Amino acid sequence: MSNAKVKAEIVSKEVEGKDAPWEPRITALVCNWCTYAGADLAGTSRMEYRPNVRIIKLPCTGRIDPLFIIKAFEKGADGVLVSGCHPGDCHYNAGNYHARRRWIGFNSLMEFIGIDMKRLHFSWISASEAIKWVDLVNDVTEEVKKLGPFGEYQDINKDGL
Amino acid sequence: MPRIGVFVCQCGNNISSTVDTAKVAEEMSKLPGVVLTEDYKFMCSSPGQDMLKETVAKNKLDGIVVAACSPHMHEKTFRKAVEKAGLNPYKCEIANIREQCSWVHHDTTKKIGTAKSIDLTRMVLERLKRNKNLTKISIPVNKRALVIGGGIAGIQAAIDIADGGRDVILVEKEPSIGGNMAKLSETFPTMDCSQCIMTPKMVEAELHDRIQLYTYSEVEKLDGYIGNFSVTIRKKARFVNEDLCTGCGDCWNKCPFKADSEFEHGLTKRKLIYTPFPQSVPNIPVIDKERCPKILKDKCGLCEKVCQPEAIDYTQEDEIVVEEVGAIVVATGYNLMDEARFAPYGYGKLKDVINGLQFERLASSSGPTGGEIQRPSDGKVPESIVFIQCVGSRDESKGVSYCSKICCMYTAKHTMLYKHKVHDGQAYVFYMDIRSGGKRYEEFTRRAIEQEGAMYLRGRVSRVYEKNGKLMVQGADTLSGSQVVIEADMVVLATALVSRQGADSLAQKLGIGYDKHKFYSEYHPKLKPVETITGGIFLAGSCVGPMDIPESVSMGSAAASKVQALFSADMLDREPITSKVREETCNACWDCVTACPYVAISKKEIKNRKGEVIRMVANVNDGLCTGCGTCIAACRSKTIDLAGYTDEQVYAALNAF
Amino acid sequence: MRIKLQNSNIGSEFVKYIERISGETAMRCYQCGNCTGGCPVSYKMDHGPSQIIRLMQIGQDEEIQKANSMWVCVGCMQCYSRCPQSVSAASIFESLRAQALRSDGDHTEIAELPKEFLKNAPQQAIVCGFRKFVS
Amino acid sequence: MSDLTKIPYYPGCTLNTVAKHFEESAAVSAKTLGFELVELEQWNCCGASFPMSANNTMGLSAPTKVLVEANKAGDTVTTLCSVCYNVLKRTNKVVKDDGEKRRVINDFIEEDYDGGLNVVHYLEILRDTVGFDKVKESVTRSLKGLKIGAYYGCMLLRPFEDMGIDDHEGPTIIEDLLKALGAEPVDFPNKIECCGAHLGAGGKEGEEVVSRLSACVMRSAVGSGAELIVTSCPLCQYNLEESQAEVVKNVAGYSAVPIVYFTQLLGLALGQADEMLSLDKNKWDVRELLKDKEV
Ligand SMILES: Cc1cc2nc3c(=O)[nH]c(=O)nc-3n(C[C@H](O)[C@H](O)[C@H](O)COP(=O)(O)OP(=O)(O)OC[C@H]3O[C@@H](n4cnc5c(N)ncnc54)[C@H](O)[C@@H]3O)c2cc1C
Ligand SMILES: Cc1cc2nc3c(=O)[nH]c(=O)nc-3n(C[C@H](O)[C@H](O)[C@H](O)COP(=O)(O)OP(=O)(O)OC[C@H]3O[C@@H](n4cnc5c(N)ncnc54)[C@H](O)[C@@H]3O)c2cc1C
Ligand code: SF4
Ligand code: SF4
Ligand code: SF4
Ligand code: SF4
Ligand code: SF4
Ligand code: SF4
Ligand code: SF4
Ligand code: SF4
Repeated sequence: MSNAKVKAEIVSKEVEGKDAPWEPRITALVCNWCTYAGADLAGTSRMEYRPNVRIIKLPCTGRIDPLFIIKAFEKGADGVLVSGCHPGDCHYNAGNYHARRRWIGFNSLMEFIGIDMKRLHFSWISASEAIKWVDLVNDVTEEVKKLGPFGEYQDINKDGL
Repeated sequence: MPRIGVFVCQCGNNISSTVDTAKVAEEMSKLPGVVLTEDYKFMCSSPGQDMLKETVAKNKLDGIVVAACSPHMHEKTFRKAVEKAGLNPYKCEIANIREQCSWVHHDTTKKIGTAKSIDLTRMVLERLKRNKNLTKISIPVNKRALVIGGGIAGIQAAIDIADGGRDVILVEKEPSIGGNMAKLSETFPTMDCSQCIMTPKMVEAELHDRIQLYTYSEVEKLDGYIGNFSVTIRKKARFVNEDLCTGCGDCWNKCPFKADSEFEHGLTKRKLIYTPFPQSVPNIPVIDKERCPKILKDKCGLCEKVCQPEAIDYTQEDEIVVEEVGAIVVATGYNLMDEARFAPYGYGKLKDVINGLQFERLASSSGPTGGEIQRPSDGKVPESIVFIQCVGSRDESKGVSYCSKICCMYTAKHTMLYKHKVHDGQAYVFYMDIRSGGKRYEEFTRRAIEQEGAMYLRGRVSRVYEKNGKLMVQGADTLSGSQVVIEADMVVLATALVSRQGADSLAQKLGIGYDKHKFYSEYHPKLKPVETITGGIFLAGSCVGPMDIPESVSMGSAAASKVQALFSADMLDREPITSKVREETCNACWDCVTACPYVAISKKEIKNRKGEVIRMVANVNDGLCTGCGTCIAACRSKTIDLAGYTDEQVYAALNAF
Repeated sequence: MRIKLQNSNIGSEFVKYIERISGETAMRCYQCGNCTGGCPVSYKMDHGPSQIIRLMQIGQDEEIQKANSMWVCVGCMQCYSRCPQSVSAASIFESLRAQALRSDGDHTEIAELPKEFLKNAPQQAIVCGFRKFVS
Repeated sequence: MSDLTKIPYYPGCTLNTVAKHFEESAAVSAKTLGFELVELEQWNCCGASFPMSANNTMGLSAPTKVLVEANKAGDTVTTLCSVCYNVLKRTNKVVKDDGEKRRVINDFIEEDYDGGLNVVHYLEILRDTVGFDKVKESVTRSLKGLKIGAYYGCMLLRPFEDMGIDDHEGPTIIEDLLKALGAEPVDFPNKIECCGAHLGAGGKEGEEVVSRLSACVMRSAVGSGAELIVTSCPLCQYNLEESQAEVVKNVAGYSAVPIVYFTQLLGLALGQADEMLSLDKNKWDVRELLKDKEV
């Protein structure tokens, strides 16, 4: 569980000032029942993970509109993480299947509008998989950090896409 | 301009040790719409709630954010509080700065925690600004209950609910109810005979006017939601007509073939038409369709010939029944771990190495030896028995990490049973710790040692092997620091209690949670121990974790009282998180209709004043809609939206990061 | 034996060193005794494997170094293969030997080994013996 | 016989000398079964023990050198001696799985080896490549009626995660081979217990341990009805023989049981001549037993 031990590094500009070293910003769209509860369990178990992620709670991954993801990037996220219940475990029976089906078509759209799929992570995390959540956040943070800030999309957008 | 209050909770040190709550409050006060902020020690305490109510009322706030623990903890608490202050409860939102911030970022300089808390609170604040007033939805409650699993926990729950005047369906997958308790000889700590206290309960369940038994049956499918479930049950073919059979036993007396008895854990045989044990409830046999030659290749047919009431029916097929219920109690119990994993102890290879339940059967007066302790290999009365505790339990590398909790007690019981039956026999127990917390439990284990002469050795056994007809048990006594070898006639393994086989697939059918050991998850381990995350489904007994009879029974009763509470009202309030259709823009493509997993969307006609249908639109049934939001993502014209999670609210939160 | 337990015993430098070179953590051991129970040579040890690990837990450096246990261990891995906590007493003993050889020199005098043995035993026994007993 | 599958073979320090009969019998049997052991062109001693402490790079270097040589010869290397097998297989795993160690060891021996080699024991070739069925078909002199105790010792089996040749608590690979040869294996409790290994080099105390542990193994096997014991390691072979010699010396009327390498029995069953198998090199000749049993 070495990942759970990583030292937190990100400090937002408000606290550290403008010259703080760059840290990726990651938006997480997660379902209320599984991943959100899994993330809670990481807290209850006092695990530690990188602080770069900001969770937005949704009832189900089925609720996730692809536009949410595009919006997140547009608003300056360097990475987006989408996670819900395991296939077959959906609190709403099948919402996550729909979500999955939708994302298949969605990949090509993303590539088309210039979003690097490496910045977008899909995962299934149940309410008991706190460790998996911790590892996911750490791994995604690490990977996005390697990719560097994601300016391209915001820039294109500024010029009016 | 909205009038919003932000309340930042310190949670004693839980939040404030890594988050500067005052700073969070200060930052929030700078945001538009925020008219006041508070930095408070314990928001959920009653002074905290009072303060919240007063502040809301006095300042005429029209929305509040509480930055505190997970909404799964106290969202309800705070919504209730603001409601009392006259605010719509859905105008209260929680920013999770404890479970998802202060507890996972251990930086005591507070930089990280504070910065993240500010972000999280701001995101929730922006979302809150777009919250609408919502009102709870009322739905009717079907006041019949389903209990799954007919062990002692399920039986207790069923009887309690039925005694409260409600109809109960009890589904048991074996041919008889009774579960594991029916196999026990005498029970700790009082040593009363298990059958003597269990059989009356089983009969009571069978004869109760309000209990309907479905034995040899399993739940196939669950639809619906709290108050309105629809359960599909498969009644497996017994090949015996339950209405005609009188339980006379002529059939099993005549059946010429035998197989290992499951109930006796292979210590003896049963016929191919059989009841699991003589006191079975119902006392109606089943035919072992895997083995009966009549079923397999149309040979024999003896039982049909001898059955006078003509109850045998070789053509019987599984039957599917659908029942409507309002609440469910899951009580599917435990299994013992498969000892095959413990090769060093020779289980499966050495005949006289047995598990705890097998010992119960040997000690039981209704068991294969009539209660005489005889070893399986040659029927000899063992002069010495070694009991090995924690087999598979507390063993991260080869078994499970947890303690099975009851085996210390039943091992002590076994030594006593042995001593009572074989006066000059010697019992040895290898233990790591004696865990006998509970009323009169410690006294019980002390009695085994001091009065009944069991020799307790603190250490684990490394291996068991056979030598000259004796079992050689080689282990350590860590208290004297020595290696110990004992020549025994029999070895009893206190193997770990594990979750029921198939527990996970049942959980998936029911939509309830389970942990990594596949034990079912309580809503909250301390404060909601019989609830699950799914409304209307409750838990009882050892399907939650290892548990003895008193606990299983308490839990059965507790679950029953939860069901009664649910049934005490005719209507049930539901969260108003449901989809709404903006009829003007709906173009009747029906994408939402196909997307909705709950079949909650139907096609509605829009008529003009003359009553002519002018167009069709989608329509959501509030009773069925669970608020999953799948339809919204499916609707290309952005016509459906989800109350409480509108597009606008989500975008506001995204924008605020 | 009487032990005066002090804060400095807990996680002593010696214990930390042994933990580092063995890659084992003494506190993982919950003293079940399985290793001692299964070890073919614990009968010959001043302290069986579980006791040595216990002595590490309470920082009794001298008692550990004094004991013959490390020299008697044959490295058969029975302790490790049955340990519920996956602790390898074998690795701990190897590290104790390494430490002892480094600080006190050889355990076996080659000259003292029986001629018969040197002549007839398979080379591997001699090579292995040298590695375990000679620095 | 030109189409023999060639399998690179690492003898280790003992097989060329004290345990020559192990090697010879394995080599002739291999040929009958369609493969050939090809000794590595260059090799050094593996160290005869896997260094278990964490800073073991020095100790791992020698076996890694062996692996490097073997890697030049093919993608598989086989051993006969259980100890060599243990050391090479575990070393290979470390090199493969532990990037840091791999780097250090490679730097030290100035090579660039990635752990890609497949280290197998001769028994595994018989089971997995040749197949015991094929072995059975090739038997010309069935060992029918011979009650044999298969002694595994430690090194072939443990630690399980690294070795994985068979169930470490209840292995059957040697018994399965013996069955293929027509013999009747007898199970005995001590078949996976240690013989005392190298402790003979550990002074008086060590000698005593070896003689006791080996005696336990012998008693256990003979007590369970074994008329013959097979081993897969020169050190086990030596320790058991020495221990039985002591009993023979001290206990009047004790009749010794032969202790042989499993490859010698394999050779016998495949119809090899006695000389090819160096049956006279064992302390107790198996031929008398064979005669008694009319094998
Ligand atoms: C050796 C031994 C000795 C013990 N001695 C004592 C003692 O002396 N005192 C004491 O207090 N406790 C004792 N216990 C513990 C006791 O057995 C349990 O506490 C008790 O049986 C738990 O009851 P339960 O109803 O939770 O589970 P169970 O008895 O396991 O009952 C569960 C029932 O659910 C059924 N079921 C499972 N899955 C399904 C499904 N999918 N659909 C329908 N039905 C299903 C099963 O067939 C079973 O009938 C002992 C346990 C052991 C192993
Ligand atoms: C040091 C310590 C640490 C603990 N830590 C934990 C822990 O970490 N986790 C955990 O799960 N449990 C813990 N516990 C156990 C926990 O405290 C108890 O399980 C729990 O408080 C029991 O609640 P209760 O309602 O049964 O009894 P109590 O908390 O004792 O409440 C009984 C109430 O009844 C009132 N009362 C008594 N007599 C009368 C009367 N005649 N008329 C009217 N009122 C009366 C009392 O004033 C009291 O308010 C701990 C206990 C101790 C001692
Ligand atoms: S509201 Fe939550 S965070 Fe605040 S004191 Fe209560 S439990 Fe702690
Ligand atoms: S003989 Fe007929 S009536 Fe009697 S128990 Fe059997 S099936 Fe029932
Ligand atoms: S038909 Fe089957 S169950 Fe009936 S008596 Fe024959 S074997 Fe037994
Ligand atoms: S209850 Fe006792 S025997 Fe059972 S696992 Fe726990 S400590 Fe071991
Ligand atoms: S939110 Fe939509 S898809 Fe989900 S249950 Fe309600 S109507 Fe159906
Ligand atoms: S998907 Fe949208 S437009 Fe199509 S029917 Fe449903 S609500 Fe109407
Ligand atoms: S077997 Fe493992 S846990 Fe048990 S005493 Fe030995 S080292 Fe400790
Ligand atoms: S490796 Fe050493 S300590 Fe472990 S069982 Fe073998 S001899 Fe005993």
